[in-house]
Amino acid sequence: MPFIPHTDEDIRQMLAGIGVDSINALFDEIPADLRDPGLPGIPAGVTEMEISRVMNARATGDILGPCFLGAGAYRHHVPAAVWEIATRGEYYSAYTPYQAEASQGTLQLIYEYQSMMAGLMSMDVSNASLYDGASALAESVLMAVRANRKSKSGRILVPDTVNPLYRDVTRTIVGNQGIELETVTSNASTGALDVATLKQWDGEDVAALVIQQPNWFGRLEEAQALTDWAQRNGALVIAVVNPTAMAVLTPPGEWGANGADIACGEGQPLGIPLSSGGPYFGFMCCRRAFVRQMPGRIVGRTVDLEGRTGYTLTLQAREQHIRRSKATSNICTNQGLMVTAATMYLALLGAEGLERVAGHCHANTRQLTERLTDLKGVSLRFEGPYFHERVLELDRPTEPLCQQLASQGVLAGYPLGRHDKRLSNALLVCATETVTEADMDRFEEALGHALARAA
Amino acid sequence: MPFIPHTDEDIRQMLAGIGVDSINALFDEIPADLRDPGLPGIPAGVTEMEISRVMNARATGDILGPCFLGAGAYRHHVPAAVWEIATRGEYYSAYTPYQAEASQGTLQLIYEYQSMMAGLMSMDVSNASLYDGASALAESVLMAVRANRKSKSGRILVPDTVNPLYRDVTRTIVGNQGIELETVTSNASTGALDVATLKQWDGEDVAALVIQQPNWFGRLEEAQALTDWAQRNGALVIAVVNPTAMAVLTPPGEWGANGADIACGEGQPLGIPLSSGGPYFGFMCCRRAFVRQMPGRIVGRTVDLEGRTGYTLTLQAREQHIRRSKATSNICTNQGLMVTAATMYLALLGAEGLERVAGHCHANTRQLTERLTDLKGVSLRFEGPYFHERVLELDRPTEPLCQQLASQGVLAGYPLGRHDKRLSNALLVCATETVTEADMDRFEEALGHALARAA
Amino acid sequence: MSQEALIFDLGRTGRYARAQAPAERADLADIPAQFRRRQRAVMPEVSELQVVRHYTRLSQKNFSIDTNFYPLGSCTMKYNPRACNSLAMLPGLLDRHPHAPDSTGQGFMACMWELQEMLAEVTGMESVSLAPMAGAQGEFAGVAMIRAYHDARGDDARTEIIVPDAAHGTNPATAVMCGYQVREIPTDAEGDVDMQALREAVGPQTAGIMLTNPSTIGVFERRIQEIATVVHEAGGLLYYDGANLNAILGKARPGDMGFDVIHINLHKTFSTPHGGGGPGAGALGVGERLLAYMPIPQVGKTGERFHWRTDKEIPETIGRLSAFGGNAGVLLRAYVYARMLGRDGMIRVAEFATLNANYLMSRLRDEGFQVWLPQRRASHEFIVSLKPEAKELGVTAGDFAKRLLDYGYHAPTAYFPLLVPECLLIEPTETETRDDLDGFVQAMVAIRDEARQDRDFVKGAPYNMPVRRLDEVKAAKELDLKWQGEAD
Amino acid sequence: MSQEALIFDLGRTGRYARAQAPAERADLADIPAQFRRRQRAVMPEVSELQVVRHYTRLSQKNFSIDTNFYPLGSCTMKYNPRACNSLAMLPGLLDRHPHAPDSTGQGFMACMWELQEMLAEVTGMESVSLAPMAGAQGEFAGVAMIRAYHDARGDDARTEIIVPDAAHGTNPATAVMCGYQVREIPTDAEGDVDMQALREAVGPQTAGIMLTNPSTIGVFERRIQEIATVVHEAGGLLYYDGANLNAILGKARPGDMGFDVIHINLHKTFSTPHGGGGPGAGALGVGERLLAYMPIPQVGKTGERFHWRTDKEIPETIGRLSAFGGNAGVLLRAYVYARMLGRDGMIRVAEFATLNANYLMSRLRDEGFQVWLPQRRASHEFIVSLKPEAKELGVTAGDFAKRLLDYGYHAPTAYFPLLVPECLLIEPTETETRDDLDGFVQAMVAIRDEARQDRDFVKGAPYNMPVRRLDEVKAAKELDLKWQGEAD
Ligand SMILES: Cc1ncc(COP(=O)(O)O)c(C=O)c1O
Ligand SMILES: Cc1ncc(COP(=O)(O)O)c(C=O)c1O
Repeated sequence: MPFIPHTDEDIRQMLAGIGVDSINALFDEIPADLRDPGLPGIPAGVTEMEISRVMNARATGDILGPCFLGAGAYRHHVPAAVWEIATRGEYYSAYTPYQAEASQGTLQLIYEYQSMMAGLMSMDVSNASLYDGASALAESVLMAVRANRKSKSGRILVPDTVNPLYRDVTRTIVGNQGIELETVTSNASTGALDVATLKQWDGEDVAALVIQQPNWFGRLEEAQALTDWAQRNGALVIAVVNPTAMAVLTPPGEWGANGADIACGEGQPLGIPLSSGGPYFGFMCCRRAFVRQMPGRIVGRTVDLEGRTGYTLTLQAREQHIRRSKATSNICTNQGLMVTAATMYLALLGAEGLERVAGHCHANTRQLTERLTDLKGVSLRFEGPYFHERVLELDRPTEPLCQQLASQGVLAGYPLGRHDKRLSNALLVCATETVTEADMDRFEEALGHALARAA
Repeated sequence: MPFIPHTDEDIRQMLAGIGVDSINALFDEIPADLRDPGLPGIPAGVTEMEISRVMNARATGDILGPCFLGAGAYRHHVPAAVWEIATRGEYYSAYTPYQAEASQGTLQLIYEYQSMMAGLMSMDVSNASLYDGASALAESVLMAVRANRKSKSGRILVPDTVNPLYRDVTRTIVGNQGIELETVTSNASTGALDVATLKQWDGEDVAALVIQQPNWFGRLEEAQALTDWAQRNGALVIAVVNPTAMAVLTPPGEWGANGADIACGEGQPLGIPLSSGGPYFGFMCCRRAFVRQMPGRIVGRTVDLEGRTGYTLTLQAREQHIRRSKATSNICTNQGLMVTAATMYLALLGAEGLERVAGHCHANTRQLTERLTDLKGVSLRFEGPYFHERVLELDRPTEPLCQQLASQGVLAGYPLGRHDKRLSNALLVCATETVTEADMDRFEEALGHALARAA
Repeated sequence: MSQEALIFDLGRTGRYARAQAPAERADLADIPAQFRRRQRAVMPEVSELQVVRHYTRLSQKNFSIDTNFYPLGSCTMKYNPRACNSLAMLPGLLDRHPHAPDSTGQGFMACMWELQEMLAEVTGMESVSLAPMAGAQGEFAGVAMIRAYHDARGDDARTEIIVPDAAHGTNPATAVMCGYQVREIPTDAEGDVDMQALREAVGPQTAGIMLTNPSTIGVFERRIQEIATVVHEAGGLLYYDGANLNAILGKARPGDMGFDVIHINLHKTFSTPHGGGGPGAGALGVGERLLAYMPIPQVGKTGERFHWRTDKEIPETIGRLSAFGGNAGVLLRAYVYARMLGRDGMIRVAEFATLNANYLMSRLRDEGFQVWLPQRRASHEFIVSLKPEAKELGVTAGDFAKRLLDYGYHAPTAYFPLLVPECLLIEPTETETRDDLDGFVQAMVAIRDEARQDRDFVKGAPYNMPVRRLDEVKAAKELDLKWQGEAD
Repeated sequence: MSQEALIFDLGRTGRYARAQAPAERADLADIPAQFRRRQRAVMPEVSELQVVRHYTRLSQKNFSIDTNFYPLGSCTMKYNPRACNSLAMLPGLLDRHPHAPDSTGQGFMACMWELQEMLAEVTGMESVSLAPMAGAQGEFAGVAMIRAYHDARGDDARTEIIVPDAAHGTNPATAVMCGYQVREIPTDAEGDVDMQALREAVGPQTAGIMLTNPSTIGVFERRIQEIATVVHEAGGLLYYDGANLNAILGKARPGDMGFDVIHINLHKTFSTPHGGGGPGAGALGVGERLLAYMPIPQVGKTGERFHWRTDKEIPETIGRLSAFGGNAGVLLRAYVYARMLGRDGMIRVAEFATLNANYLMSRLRDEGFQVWLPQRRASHEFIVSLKPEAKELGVTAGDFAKRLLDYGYHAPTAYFPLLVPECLLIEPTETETRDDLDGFVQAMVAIRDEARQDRDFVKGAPYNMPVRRLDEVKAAKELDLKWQGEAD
């Protein structure tokens, strides 16, 4: 019983206080045939020293070399201060700030987070997080259907330039509510949407259009024109964006004449470690008019009995613990600690720092792809503006190639054939600010060698 | 200027406030020929990301396999809680608790530390730490000379079973004050002192006798008889002990009829990582009668204006900042954070936990040496009671052998020939509670292979 | 404690933590101007020390397990072992890209696979998925699987999910997200499901029932096997909301009770931290009937190798719940915790959580507080109703809650479950000492004494917190949800 | 804030953190009874959560850089970058045994060697040793080397070390530890060493002089070159106490001033943490004359390989100062810090530390406080004398110090240096913002106003700390230095 403080004496006295002879007696309401299964399949407990040895061995097996993989999760520098402070017990081991007076630390921090996120997205309001980028898109779709009172169709246009994993998750989550996800096909030679393609929905009842910026192929979409088209047609615009990119790209709040209606995405690039895919956090911002349709927690500033500033959860009537079956979502526990870290990350970097990070990501990706396309058998699949990912076309299938390079310690990129057979020879590469010249040398050399062999 | 917050506007306004045009003007009192050396030899600054990459690479080069090295520093399990809490900013970035009211955290902790250390040593009082075990012995020698009012000789008996590095440090530190360190020779076949050897000093003026328990060879000294001999002869007894061992061995306060007068040693085994040799901490306890002769900081319990319990530095008149040239030592900064960690370590383990750790160290060492002495070419150099180190005698010089095993990832032990040519074939081995059967297998196999080859 | 300015108000134009970003700006001129941001984002402009100081100071304004007894009912606020954190944050684990080939992540995947196995054993379910990112997402996945099951059988008349009135809000909200209507059934006077009502509620329209057991009223549902029979016979399936699993860990298993699918809040029973609101993990346990619909991905094992099972292996899957495989870092913490507990430890968790709850309940009852359902055993939690105090003294459960903060205790869950008036749902957990429980009893008694002396004093609490009671109405009416540039 | 019981008082017989020790007791019967402990040690008996909670709560009772402005003169309380901590604690570095062969520690040793090189460059010394574990041990080593130098020349008439009256207490204490007598010389009205007195003090009995420059009075010793000449001509050597190096880092070098040996408090200028009292590191810089006597060990480089230089390479060494090579973990932090600063950063440290000090000095002077030596430039610190306030209002420097705590500012160093009455030695450091300096000025002004209104109120400070003013006399008279088993 590693974390149980009771001494034999405690147990005796407590049982006497309760008036039973044994702890087992406290379970006497459980039907006898259900009681005490024994758990033969669970191994015996180990000490912290023993599990440390196991974990150290397993962690070492996972150590990796240069990383050119992005596709929704990005290796960025995470300042040491971020996690040293985020894991302080007062943040780490607190619950959701239901008792506001005893949770001002977390509450003020979330208010600051909401301010930063709204600032970065140039949107009116932000919530306090959703699970991840993909589920945030799903929640955005549900929210758009609720918020778009004019639309009756529950029809959502989702371009094929939206991360296919996000599309999968959205389908899982909204599928049971009669919402229809309709695919918009991108231009196969640019890897981006043509505004003209949307003409086919002119005048039709569409609840919302999703726009991912930068898109799944790393390309920049014509967000301005797409937004204007959608809003002219009575559809809301749901932006799915990379937050690092927003330091240098037009933020959703400034798309088109009126700005996007909902902005969401994956918060991982903001100080969250890759950690095999989670925990990350989904962010969501919206127009002020829609705030009562927003899922998730929201913190507001107010005053106390003595007029001092304080912070509290607000608009709780949207949430499941108050509204139950009429809530905007079933979400309860969110990704609080990740937001704690992201808030510190953003505070450290500021606009200037984030612009520099974004700038180096772009410059490194440019340099990398220029170098790689000089190799025989490598070309650029899609031309046109990009942020920090680009698609290369190789002379052979990329899936086995990636396996091969991984065994040499290079994470070469994402094989796009996984989601589209026509892209079997395509590789999505990414170079963040963490990539060095030496890393690129290593990639170039390894790829060059691999391609020199017969396909 | 990575950690300087000033904006250009700040600088302008501050210079205007001071009434100078430039920052450089503030240095105008420095003679011109000394000013602005330029520092061509210092490399340009790097970002946190860049230095992280450097340090990660360098740290990886240092990763090591099983460790059978002790000889004054011991690999123990360090509970995760210890350093997660010790590195909280409030402990990590505070100064010495001069302003008691704003430092109650550190002060109460030190009071608790003093209580635990006194408890473990069974001594009256403890100070708040010295630099390390070796310098603590040096300070103990100085203290003994001050405290032993009856002795005029400044003569200290130091057995050759005391860690030779401690003897070196003591010589460095006390050498300039006319203190004489006289060597007591141990029994060459038992690796411990014979009480009879001390007869030669019967009736002579000796300020103190040093007793290390367990001694440099891992052997247990007859501390009881040695203490009685010394105190009968008017000499004080300075105990140098391993704190883990004191959980199961007779503590200095219970040596002989009256207990040791001063107990000191290396605190590293109590939750401090090996970290290439430091920072560790020296501990020191003494008889209550000698507390005013003790060097280093001491915390006392007292009350505040309202009668509430509080803690403060006390007996500061012993210290250099008050007493200057008449101080008990020049020590100022000590090893506070290490004591912070050790206090948590001791609180977690308690007497029961520490006894278990000590017990497993002993049992593992027993098992290891039984296994190794079964190998051809290996025997036990010294028989007799031991704690967690023992000396093996091999059929060839151990220095090159250790190098060889290290290159196979096994830290085989300490080659005693470094300090005594007669022990060139001797190896001091240690197995703490962290050593597993698999580690022992690996050691046995590697040593067996090495010895199978011609010497 | 002094007020802490907003991080924005500490800033000065042009300041940032210079060690944290590249030393120079990069050239972005090749991105056409139409795509580029015109106006710099509103963001703090502060130094690294300012950030460290600000967020260190803010942290001190929180109650947390690491600083306070935190008997928040239904939330299982027990000690989060520090090793779980440090081992999950080993550099080799932190730095692993989710798309990295399985071959590079065998160590990580071994942990996940073993965790699946242990959770299946301790819950009595056939198979476990670690995909859901919190309890509510586990509920979603479970109910979606129930729906997939009925759909697969062409049984599309099943439009209702039955939920007891004591249920947590996520249960009905989840049912709706899965396209179901919610049918509420009452709790009987003994705290069990009203069997009569249940029998009346079930029928061909019943897709399933969502149950928490022990329930949120803090008692074990004694007729659980009968309930299972009734629902199954009506063609419905049973969902187990595992928020209260801590109460019966190793003592009884949902799988044995007849549940078809369950979630486990690893951030409760398996002690991963709540992090001021998350992240959690809502591992799913699945019975025979629903195996075909498991969410993806799941870790599979072939020989000694681990791999991700996707829709190729689970073609009827309800699909993916997150872009990657769930909250891996949380799962690693749960794994470390589970390994440290081991078989005996898990059983003892339930035993001592139950011991602490029953002891605290008996102490409060002895002090004259009205325990809800005094004739029942408490599970790992129990309810005190302060209706008598509200009536006689005019102080509410909310007032007690606020005043407890002044005594250094986090308040229990107040006003939930909804069916008990003026209730406090109290869950001490197994990691607290008897002395701390006794201290809590003393505080409750002292507050009642205070209320007898001076009602308004208690109603004005808290006094020792960073702020006094906050104006929540103003917060909701005059929405102030972000910094707008003015000084605070 | 409530009082925190002693950890001992939280205990119950038989309790301990079970995850932290082997699951079973081992057999010790083979150790003869005469060597074995008879009675169990007095030790806390608490759970892991109790330890975490107790020490987390205690931590909140400290002021620290991470929570407060901390302008403690002579202590250089600047931001300790968090990366220095996390990078020094990488598992590969933490786990390295000090006796492990050099071949396994080349990465660590590379850091040490580069740190030696950088420190030599920035101080203008020939060679650097990282062995001393704090400033005072650096002093010891330096003066011991001076002694070794004279001894080697058979010059045994040199029995005195000259120390200015403004010197830190460690200076005279060190001289005595090295077997010297201390000769104190006065400071002149301008804050410089009294040259006349110096000339009178030097002679064949002079072993050397210990100087801090800038001095502890906060000004640069302008005639340092002349001092060097006087001392050297008398046959003495010059020791530089580097506690104030932050003031001139990269702007002027002790080696160029004529010093023969210096120490650098890496826990000040190179921002390694003070840790509530340590550990520090007192790296030594050594000039030509003393190279032969360097303490051991030191990192040497041959080709691309690093090794430890011992007495084999430095046969005349003064010897070893610690069992191993010094406070390696502290040195790693200093290395990371030095690399992040780089050349320009180091220079800017001095520039901005000086800017902040002079700005704060001018602001306080403008507010009517008596700045000591107003005609001089402040270095990185300066002195305010509250003698006028003590005389007119009856509040002392100590009273101001305590009341500042209530305002959230750690007090400056009070009553040091000894020669200035009612003094506060104020060192803001370069990492604080102008806004924080302005806040400090406001607090000083406010306290003076309070004193004018109600002297006793200020004399009763602090009010907002965990305790009120403590009875130090009682502490020293009725010594209570450890827990004796009674309840608190
Ligand atoms: C009974 C019950 N069910 C479900 C949930 C929802 O779990 P989560 O917050 O992890 O989404 C909770 C959490 O508070 C709960 O107490
Ligand atoms: C001027 C001066 N010299 C020497 C020292 C002693 O340094 P340390 O505390 O590192 O031993 C100090 C430390 O406060 C100091 O301020």
